[in-house]
Amino acid sequence: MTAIFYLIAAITVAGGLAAVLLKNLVHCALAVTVAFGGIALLFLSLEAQFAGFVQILVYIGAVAILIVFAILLTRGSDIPKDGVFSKTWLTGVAIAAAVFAVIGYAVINSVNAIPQQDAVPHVTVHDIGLALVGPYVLPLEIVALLLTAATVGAVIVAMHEKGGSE
Amino acid sequence: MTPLGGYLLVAALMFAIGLAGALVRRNAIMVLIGIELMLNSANLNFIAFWRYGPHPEALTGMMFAIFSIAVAAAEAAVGLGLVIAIYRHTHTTEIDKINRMKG
Amino acid sequence: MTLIQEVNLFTPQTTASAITGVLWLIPALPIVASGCIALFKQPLRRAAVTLSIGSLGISLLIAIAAFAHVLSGWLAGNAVRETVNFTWIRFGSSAVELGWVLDPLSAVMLVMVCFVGLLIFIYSTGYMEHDENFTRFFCFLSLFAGAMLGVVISNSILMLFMCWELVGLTSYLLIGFWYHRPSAAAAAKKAFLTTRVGDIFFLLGIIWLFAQTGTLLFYSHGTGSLEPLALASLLTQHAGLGLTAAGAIGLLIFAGAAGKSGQLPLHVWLPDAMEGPTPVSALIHAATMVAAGVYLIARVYPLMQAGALTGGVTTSLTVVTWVGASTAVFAALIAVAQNDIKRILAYSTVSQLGYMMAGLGMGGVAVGMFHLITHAFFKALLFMGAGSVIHGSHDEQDIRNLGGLKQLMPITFVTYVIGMLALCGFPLFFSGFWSKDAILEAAQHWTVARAPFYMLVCGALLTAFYMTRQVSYVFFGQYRGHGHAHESPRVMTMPLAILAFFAVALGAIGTPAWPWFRAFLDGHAAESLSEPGLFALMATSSLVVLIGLGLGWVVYGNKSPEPEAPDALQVKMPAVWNVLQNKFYIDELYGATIIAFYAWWARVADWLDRRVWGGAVAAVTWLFGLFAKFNRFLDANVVDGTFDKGCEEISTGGGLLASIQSGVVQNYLRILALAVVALVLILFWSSRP
Amino acid sequence: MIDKADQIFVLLQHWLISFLPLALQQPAAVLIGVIGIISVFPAIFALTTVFERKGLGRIQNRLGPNRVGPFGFMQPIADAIKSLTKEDVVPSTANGPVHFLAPVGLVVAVFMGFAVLPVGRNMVLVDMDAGLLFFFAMGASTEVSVFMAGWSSRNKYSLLGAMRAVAQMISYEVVLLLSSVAVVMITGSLSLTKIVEAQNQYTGIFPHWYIFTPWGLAGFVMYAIAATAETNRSPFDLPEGESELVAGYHTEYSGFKFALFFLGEYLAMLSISGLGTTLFLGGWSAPFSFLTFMPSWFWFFSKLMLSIFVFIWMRGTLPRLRQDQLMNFAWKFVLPFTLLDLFVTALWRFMGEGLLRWFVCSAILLAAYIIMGRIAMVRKQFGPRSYRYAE
Repeated sequence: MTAIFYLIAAITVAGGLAAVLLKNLVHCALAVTVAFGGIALLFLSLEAQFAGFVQILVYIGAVAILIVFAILLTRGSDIPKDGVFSKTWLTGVAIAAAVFAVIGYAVINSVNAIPQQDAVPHVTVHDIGLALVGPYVLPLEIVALLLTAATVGAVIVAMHEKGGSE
Repeated sequence: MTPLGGYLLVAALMFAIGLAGALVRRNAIMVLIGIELMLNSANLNFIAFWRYGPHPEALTGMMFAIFSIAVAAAEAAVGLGLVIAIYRHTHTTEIDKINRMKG
Repeated sequence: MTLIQEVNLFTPQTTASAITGVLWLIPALPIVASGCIALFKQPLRRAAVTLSIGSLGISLLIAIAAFAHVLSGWLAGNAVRETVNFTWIRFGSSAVELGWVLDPLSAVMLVMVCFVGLLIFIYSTGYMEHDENFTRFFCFLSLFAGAMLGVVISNSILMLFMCWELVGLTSYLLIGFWYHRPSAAAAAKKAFLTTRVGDIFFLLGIIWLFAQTGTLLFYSHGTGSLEPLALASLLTQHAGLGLTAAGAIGLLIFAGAAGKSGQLPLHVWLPDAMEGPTPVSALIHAATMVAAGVYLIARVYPLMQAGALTGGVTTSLTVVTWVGASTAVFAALIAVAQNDIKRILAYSTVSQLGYMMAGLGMGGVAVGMFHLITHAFFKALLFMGAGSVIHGSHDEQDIRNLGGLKQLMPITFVTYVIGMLALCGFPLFFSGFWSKDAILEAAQHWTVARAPFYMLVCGALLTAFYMTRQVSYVFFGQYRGHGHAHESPRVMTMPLAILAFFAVALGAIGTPAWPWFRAFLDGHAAESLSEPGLFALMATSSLVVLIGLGLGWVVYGNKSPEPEAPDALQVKMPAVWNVLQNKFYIDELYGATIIAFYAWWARVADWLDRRVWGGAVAAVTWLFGLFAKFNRFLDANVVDGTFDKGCEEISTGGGLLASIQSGVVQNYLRILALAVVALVLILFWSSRP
Repeated sequence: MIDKADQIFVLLQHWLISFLPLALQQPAAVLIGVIGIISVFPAIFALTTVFERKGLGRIQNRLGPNRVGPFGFMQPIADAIKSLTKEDVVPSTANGPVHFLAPVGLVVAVFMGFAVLPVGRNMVLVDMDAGLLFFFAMGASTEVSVFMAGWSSRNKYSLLGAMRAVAQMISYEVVLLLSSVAVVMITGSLSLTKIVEAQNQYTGIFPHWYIFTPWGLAGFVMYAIAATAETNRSPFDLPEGESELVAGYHTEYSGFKFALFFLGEYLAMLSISGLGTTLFLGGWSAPFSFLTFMPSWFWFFSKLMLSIFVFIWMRGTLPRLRQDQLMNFAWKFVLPFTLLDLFVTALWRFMGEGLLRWFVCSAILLAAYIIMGRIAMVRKQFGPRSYRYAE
């Protein structure tokens, strides 16, 4: 529990809160980018270098940009007249709070029950690569297939329907 | 509080924030953003358990996180594609207005 | 006449020569060509013509080679009869066998059909030039040629029958070629149905023959149906009415031949068949197809004359003779009073076919076949000449509207006159004289009766008369038609010239001075001139012909009557004329009897259908309808009621559940989140000690 | 002596930190490295700007800047003073915080990339195990900054320029990554120092640079194309096409913020050239074995400057592409060819030593290049532009 952890955690949570609370959708997207970056830093602080960089590459480099594109394509940067929050926002917040309360309670009560090792695991990219093409080769192939399908699907879904009733 | 507990709490908080975002925002893209936050917090849990778990050399948590990131990327692409397609039909992304199964 | 005893001079060949092995190509080539043309598009005229003429030309070459083979065998002293047989279908102990035969009869016929056919094909390219269905025409023509050649080479009566029917089919198709004309369509139907009557008898004969002899082959190394062994067994069977099985089968087969060759009771289709294009009339209804009946009799001649005691007379041959002779004079009489140029020729054909039959019946194969060959050439010539006239005078067929074409169409005129003189049997220089003379000679020597001889002489007189009438009307006097008549193109006149040459020259092979044709067909040495009474007969027939010609010229010669003026004969003998012009009212007779009977029977059947069977069906229908109504009542009130109630319940329940699925995504998410809370709580609680 | 010259900066760093207590030595070493990077590369940037302007001038048959200092070499200093003292104009409708953060984020992300570049033997700030991945992660982060700049300006040219830039960067980033993966496949490491070491061997006098293999050459060409597009340089400078979009996403920036964008773009060019040098041109290794006496950093910066010269040369020579040509080129030619290059690399890896693999790999790549080129030319997708005039 170092100062760096608190700092990063604060940045992450602030980014997440801003993403949820800000009115302008583009601001939300940028805020969520900050949250993604914070999570990546948390990964790095957990000695998971590879996962951290992948997180930056995928989330900041791709998902954030994708969200921004979607916002601009759907004119989402205009703030709607009847508010950005739904009428039942209070219920939503209450439910979210309940979830946090329950999980937090569970974590606090049970975290000490798990055996912990503090030694820094020495895992290189080489090991991860070997694991990916070794024991995890089947998930890797499935993910490859999934990404291909998702690419094709996204293209088709977003493609202009020719001769549609526009 | 152990370091693991800290990470888990942060993850829980991020999960709750993402859930709140998905529940209270009216824009479909915001719902997606909330879901992404929830996924990220789950990843954080995986990595944290990998780091402080008994067998980090097994790489299980790490692999879970990596695959989850890959799948989340695909999910984001398809989800946003859907939002755009819905927007083309209904000219809105307000999720409480999109409640019919007809385009 | 001792030819009967010498029929079996033929020595069966055990091995087939190379030419016999490929004999099947002769019919196959035109049939294949026809199939190819059928696949062509209409504009591919040149290809269609090339294919059909080329295939028939190759067939002609093979036929000539086959003829040369037979001829060389004959010259060497041993008559050739080679067969190739094979089994088509085998069931049980018996088998359906097909095969082909090469003997003098088929060789002569092959050459004739191929040659005349080829000339008519060439002629057709000119005649049909402006027809839009040109390729279809050649498709049918080729198919016909192939089928006819198949008839000629058949060694199996079944194969002969198949080709025979194919010939009938193409005849139907070609008569009805201009099917948009109602008269042509009707004529095609009439031809098909009339010949079918004869064919039914023919089929019965085939089945009887197969049942008796157990083989379909004519010649098969001693086991064929036309070979002594089978004939002997056939003679021992009695079929009632004093007939042997051989005689009865022969008569049945003759019925088929009579249908195809237009003999007396079944002749009605042939004049109507002139609705087809003229080359068709020339090829099918003058030269080849109608001759198929004669050829058939010639082919089964051993069967017909089996059991002959003296002079070659059997019951079946006597019937053939009488039918032939009466057809000859009957048709000649009708021809006198006809005005359509092709119709006159058609009745003339019927008449000449009667001559052939009579010749077969009295004189044997050679006599009948000789007239068949010569007739094929000069009648084809006449028909094509008539076609040339029609072509040149803008589709005018009524001879009263023609005239004066002597100057306008000189080549047609010269060739037509040659054909006409050959048909009349003008002495010495024309083939018709010699072939007809042979028939008359045979009739003179016939032991049964003298009447056929006189009938045939009378027919010859009438032939000369009506042909003179026709030529006078068409070629002499003034042109009475419309437009300007013109000579036909060279592609049409060239075949005319070639045929004219043969109409004259063919007589040479059958003169009593050198009768090798007879010897060739019958397979024995030539007779000499020493036959008693020969010259007297020749003089008589010449005289008869000259009288006929003179009479015709006196009545019609060189006059130019108005188109609507009554005929010269009509003025003198109106009653007779009317009978003749209405063809002895045969069509009307058939209409009043057979067709009326069928119409009545059809009405009866119709009445039965409507009242009796229809009533029964209606009753059953009503019953079922009643039953259905009952069922509907049950369904609507009992089954549906239960079902509707169940559905209502399910629908209500579904409505309750549907209110949960509001379509608002966040609702689902909310429920999900609450479920998570519940789940964690349960987990946590349950893990507590 | 040779080693001294080679390691002069390392030794300098060690000498400097030796004055500090042991606990502070490690952070100090990092700090010194950071300071080095922050000072050296902007200096190169300054030099590059003047080189570029003079080079372009030469290409266009004019003199270029020649007023400030000898031969105009003091021009960047004058420019820096000018941009620092100019008024910082922010459009009234602009989204203030985002408008401000955009250039900062860009420069920070670009500077981060230099951390893993080995500029000489033992001269790398952080020798990361996943260095290459880190570099690309940082490269990807710049896109967000570009978008921020374009969107926050509330200017349609800015927004269009930003969208074009982001689309182009995403498209070519795929190619950039995949062409680098070929190198990773051969080296078996994401660490840039290991990649350089793998190339720092000699057969006779010739080095084992990857550019001297068939797959390496093809990969380098693809990398160079993608790098040009990634840095928005001509002929792929559509996002900043003056004739269409004024200046692209930084239209509404002035003063020091504009200078930051300018700096960021040039630094991106430098870093991506440096990566290319590291991956394909042997990094700091000498081009011939007898030249190893020269310091390693000298070779690195020589190659870097050579790359930059090529960039300038291309800018002066090639005309700008159309947007559809650009995208078609990326997805229909470069990307398939890069994928094929990956396949060929695998083939190379597993065919073993010998002339055969040279022949096979070259043949496949050459055939693919010719066939794809022919198809592309026939379909007129990448053909010369045809103009239609109003009549």
